Amino acid sequence: MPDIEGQLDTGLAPDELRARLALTWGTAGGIWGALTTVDHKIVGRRYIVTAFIFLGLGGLAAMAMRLQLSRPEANLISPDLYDQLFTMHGTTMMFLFAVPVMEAFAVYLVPLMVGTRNIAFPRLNAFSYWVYLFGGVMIWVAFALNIGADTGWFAYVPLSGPEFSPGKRVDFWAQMITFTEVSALAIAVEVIVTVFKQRAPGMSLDRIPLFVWAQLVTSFAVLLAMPAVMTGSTMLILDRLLGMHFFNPAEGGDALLWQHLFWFFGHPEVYIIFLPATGMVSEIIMVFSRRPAFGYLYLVLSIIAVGFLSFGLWVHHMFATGLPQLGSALFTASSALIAVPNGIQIFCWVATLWDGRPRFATPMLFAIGFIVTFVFGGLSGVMLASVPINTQVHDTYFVVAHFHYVLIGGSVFPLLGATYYWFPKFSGRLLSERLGQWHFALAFIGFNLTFFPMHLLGLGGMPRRVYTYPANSGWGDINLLVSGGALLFFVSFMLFGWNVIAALRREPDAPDNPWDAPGLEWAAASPPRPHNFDRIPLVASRHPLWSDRGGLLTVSGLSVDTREVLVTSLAEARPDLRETSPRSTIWPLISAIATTALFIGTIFTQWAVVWFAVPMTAVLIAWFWPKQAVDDT
Amino acid sequence: MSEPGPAADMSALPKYAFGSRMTTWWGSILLIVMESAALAYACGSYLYLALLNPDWPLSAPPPDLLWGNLMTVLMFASLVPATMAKKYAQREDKRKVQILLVVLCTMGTIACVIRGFEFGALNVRWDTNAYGSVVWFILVVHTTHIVADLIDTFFVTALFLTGHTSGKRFSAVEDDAVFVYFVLAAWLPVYGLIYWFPRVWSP
Amino acid sequence: MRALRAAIIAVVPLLLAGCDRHQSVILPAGPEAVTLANLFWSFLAVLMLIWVLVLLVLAVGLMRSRPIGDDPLALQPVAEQRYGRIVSALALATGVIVVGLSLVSYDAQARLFSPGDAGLTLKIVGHQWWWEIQYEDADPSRTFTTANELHLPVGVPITLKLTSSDVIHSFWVPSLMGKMDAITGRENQVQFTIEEPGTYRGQCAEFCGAQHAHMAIVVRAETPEDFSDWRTAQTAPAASPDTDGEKAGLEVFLSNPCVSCHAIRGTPAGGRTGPDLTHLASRSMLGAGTLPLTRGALAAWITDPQGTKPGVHMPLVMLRPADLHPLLDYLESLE
Amino acid sequence: MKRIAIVMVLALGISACEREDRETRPDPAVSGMEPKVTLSSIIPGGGSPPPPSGLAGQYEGNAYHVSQGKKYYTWFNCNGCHANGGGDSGPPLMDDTWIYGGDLEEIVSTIYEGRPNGMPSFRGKLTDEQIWQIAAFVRSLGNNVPSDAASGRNDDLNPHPPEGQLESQPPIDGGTAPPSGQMPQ
Repeated sequence: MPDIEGQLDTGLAPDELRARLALTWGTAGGIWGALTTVDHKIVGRRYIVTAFIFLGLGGLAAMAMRLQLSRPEANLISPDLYDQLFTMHGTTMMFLFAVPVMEAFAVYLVPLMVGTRNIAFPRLNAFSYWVYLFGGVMIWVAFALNIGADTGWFAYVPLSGPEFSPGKRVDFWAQMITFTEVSALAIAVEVIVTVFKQRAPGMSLDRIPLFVWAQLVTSFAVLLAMPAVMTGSTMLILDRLLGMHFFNPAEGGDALLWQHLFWFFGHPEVYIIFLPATGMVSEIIMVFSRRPAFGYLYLVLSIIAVGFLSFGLWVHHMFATGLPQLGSALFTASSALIAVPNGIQIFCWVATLWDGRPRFATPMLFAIGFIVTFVFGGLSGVMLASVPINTQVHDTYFVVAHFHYVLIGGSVFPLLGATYYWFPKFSGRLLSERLGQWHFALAFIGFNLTFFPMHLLGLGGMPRRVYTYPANSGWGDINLLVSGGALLFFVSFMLFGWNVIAALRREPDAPDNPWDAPGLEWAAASPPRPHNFDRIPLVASRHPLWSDRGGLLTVSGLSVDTREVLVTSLAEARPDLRETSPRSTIWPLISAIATTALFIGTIFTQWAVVWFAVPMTAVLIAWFWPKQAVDDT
Repeated sequence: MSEPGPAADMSALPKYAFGSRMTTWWGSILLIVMESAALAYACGSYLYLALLNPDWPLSAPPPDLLWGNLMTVLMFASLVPATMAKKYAQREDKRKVQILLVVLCTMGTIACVIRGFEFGALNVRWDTNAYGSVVWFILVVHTTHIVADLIDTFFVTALFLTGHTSGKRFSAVEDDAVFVYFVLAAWLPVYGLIYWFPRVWSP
Repeated sequence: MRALRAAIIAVVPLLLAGCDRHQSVILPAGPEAVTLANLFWSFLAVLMLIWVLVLLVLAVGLMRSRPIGDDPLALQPVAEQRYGRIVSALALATGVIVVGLSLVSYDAQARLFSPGDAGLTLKIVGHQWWWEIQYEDADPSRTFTTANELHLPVGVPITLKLTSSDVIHSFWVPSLMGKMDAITGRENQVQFTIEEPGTYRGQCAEFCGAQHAHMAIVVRAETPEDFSDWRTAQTAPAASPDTDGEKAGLEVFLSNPCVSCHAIRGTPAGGRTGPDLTHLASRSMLGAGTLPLTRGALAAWITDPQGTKPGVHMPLVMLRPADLHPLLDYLESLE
Repeated sequence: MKRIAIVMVLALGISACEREDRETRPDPAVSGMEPKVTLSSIIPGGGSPPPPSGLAGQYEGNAYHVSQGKKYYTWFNCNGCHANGGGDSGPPLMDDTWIYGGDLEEIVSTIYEGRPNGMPSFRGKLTDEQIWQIAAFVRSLGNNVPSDAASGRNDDLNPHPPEGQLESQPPIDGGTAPPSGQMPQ
């Protein structure tokens, strides 16, 4: 069958090339365009904005809890509502904010950083966003209707099982897991294939930016860890809905099976959130120290090592469950050993800062704040790895303090730094540096005021997840301090929101590469055009924009009428194929709606699987069926 | 940034290929990795519960072997058309691929029927006890793979029978064959666990 | 390390001013808790030292003066090699330190958790949201059940067998020992010894539902003689009512739903789903540490349990107003 | 699509409000000493059924109340005579025939007052709230409560599938006390 070749870009004048590519890759205007787009930048931007909205909601839940806890024996919030609040807080922050926002950055940035025109499987990408959105909206609507889960983000059975959690609250939670995991798994596949096969020619494995490495390892961790919690949550739903017995000790089941499945996912989950953040820190420290990140190979190997080791630690969440002592001790060692690759990363960053010429712009401030807080949290994590110490501080505010140090210090600070850093690329506008520094100062002080005293509360015996505490416990003053700190921290985020809104109201004025950064994403326009690059760059070094100051080498010979991406070989990125990339389509959205109907239906009846399987299949066939006379899917 | 002219011309590159050169192949492989992980967790849960309960398989007799054995035979048999389909797809032999796809569809449909009998031969209900829950769970997880593979095969067959046989479609046939291999590879541990483990296991 | 410990021990009680319950990890009252606290201090000293060193290096690195230049790619190979050696050495040091800490931890773990002389054995059953305590003895007449308040002799090894009647709870009295979960369908064991007589508070440490916050346990450590007296008193059936008020109170108890859930040994009341009230008045707290056991609190608890501890399984029992005081009289007589 | 979603959400919300409420502190003014329904008006073989109390939805449609009832059913030894609903010395509760009526109010009345041939009166032994909750659970044994409010399995030996999966048995009058329950008292 003869292939219709279409117009090639060879020999086109720059202006015409740009115009024709923008037409081919562009997204139509209006609602239809918005619903059908498969542009990774638009989907990624939506992901980021949605995730930050969920951050706000989770933050509001936290503020409500801090209000209740600011004094002893307060009666502002009933225990029933408090339990829903802390469940929503944890669930939102982990499943609807932290993981998605990291993946959102990957969706937006990875194709730009590896120099391609769209992410691999862009329709799957659009689908994953819709599924994520619907899942997140579902769980919050459920909360608003008093069907909010109330058994914690860990949902331990038997408490979350059919006997002790009547109603549909936990079912909504378990299905929310399915939604978010489906979307996370989809993105993991896209990111891996994009990194493996769509890198610009010449970007061999040792030239991949560190952020991309981090996202690649994260995606593999997602691929292997998320199925564990999906298995668990499916079992939970089956126990609740069909009366099955996975977790019923009287019929041969076991409550700890849930904990094993949950933490086999749950601990890698922490690193799924943390590894992309290390990638962000590497990029920021490199750019603002004005030198290549020290120890590229050390850093890459550390990232991979952390990814592997993260699957060998889950039992340290279960030291108080009475597992065999020797087994527990081995997990002490493995948990402590992950300090080595993490330590190497820290040392490499410090070496980069030491040797470089640091510039203290806002992203850099957040990166430094990251080192200070993350090292602290990591070290208290070494304490938690010790079985005896763990039996004392497990499930107290000491642990709350610890994981907020590693999650906020270790992930949110880098994320905020990354937002300041890449905001000009996303929007064409720079965020205000003055507001940014205020934001950092308030966030850093507020964060430490909130979470440092929690260590003391934990040592003073205050358990987690209590909706109140006795007046004579002596915890009141510290809790008031914590609540005050939390308010300050919250205000810092409002300042950030104001900074973003104010910037978006200005005219776009950011140059393509405002920080003089070396990565390919800065070779694209700010914000990037629909096709990202007029011509696909030819990469000859690890820091292309630093080494090729005269301008990047590029390749030609791709179609301008059809969406084509350059597929390259895995290791050395030698050009291999010109694959077609899908156009805009409505089917991902319709599939996501069908999926949503199926998932929500199963909360109420097992037959929903049967009812909705048929429309699901039909929709998927419609999705994949070739639409054009010219085969271009 | 001023740009020097293009340094290399890509227009001679092909638009599709077979195997690991294609992005879709990698997509299928990663899907398989993910599904293998899920199946591994299900099987791990089975072993966990089996080690916990001294009287495994609790009160139930082990599943009857007939249908499980038939299924194993059928799976191995399906390797033949799958491998041939892969070979002829790489040669872009439309006629032979069409025939082999129809054969694969038929075998997949028979597999679904056998699977129905397998559920009947488990000798335990899903809500009888934890053993029943976990064997049903594993078998359903594997059934979703069979069904997904069957739908995919039907889809590709429909494409080939309606004239959508441009080059890239042959690559889809190859991906489908890879998925057939996976369904077999996933079946062997499941088969051993469900049918043979309760027969040979004594704590 | 000693100075650090002294400083924190001096500061924390200030911060925890008014805490009269000794529910603290760093105020140990027995050899096991001391081992735990010492392990904690050792880790803290080593790890804080590392943190301070990292921050110092970072600060120096950020502030030191450096040559001027603008090409980010102009690296000095000699310096790079030196950094490489330093980073490798530090990585090795990190490995040595964490392995060392793991060994120290394992040493403590082996001492703390290896089964020793059983001594006094108790069975503790977690309920939503109270603790059932069964004192076991080879002589059945010496076994009895109580709730939420644990009397233990000092200087004797104690073995607690933990399980749960509903969801997972976690038994934790920080001044005595680390926590251990009470899990449905399993039995866990924890052993410790108390050295100082006194009152030690603990509470459930695994989220167990609406009233997880109000599931405290009080440990009263006594001399073996006092403990023996207490135990003898507890094995006896309830005091029979003396005054008219107390007699009327027993009648109120028996003719109201109270009797369906609570047992009072020596009376027809034999309910088993709520705490045993045979010697209620010998305890110091009500509702698993929710209220102090005073006449006023008892009245509040009985007339409005759901206002005090929303979700608790103690239902709202509509007593006639005239019945309350006799009931209180009777319950207060249950020494 | 948005509109459909809103309608779906509203529909969900209306059913959710009743199902998910966890009212642990009944209003004392409502839950007085006296029963809320005319409990003594049923005369076997005649008389008019009691007027509906309007509380059926509040209890039967509420997952928390039904599950509390399920708990109390064992705590207060209902299973001692009625087994797990299949009946023993007491009549079965999972079938469709009801000697003294199978509506919620009628079951409440039966528990409250007791019945001849062995059913004791739980007046003064249980609170009104508990009786309503137990009655709601008993209704779920015949699958006569909304299926999304019915309880799931227990973490225990389970003699039958969860109530929501049982065959629906709309109550009709009839049945007799089992022979073992008819022995002279």
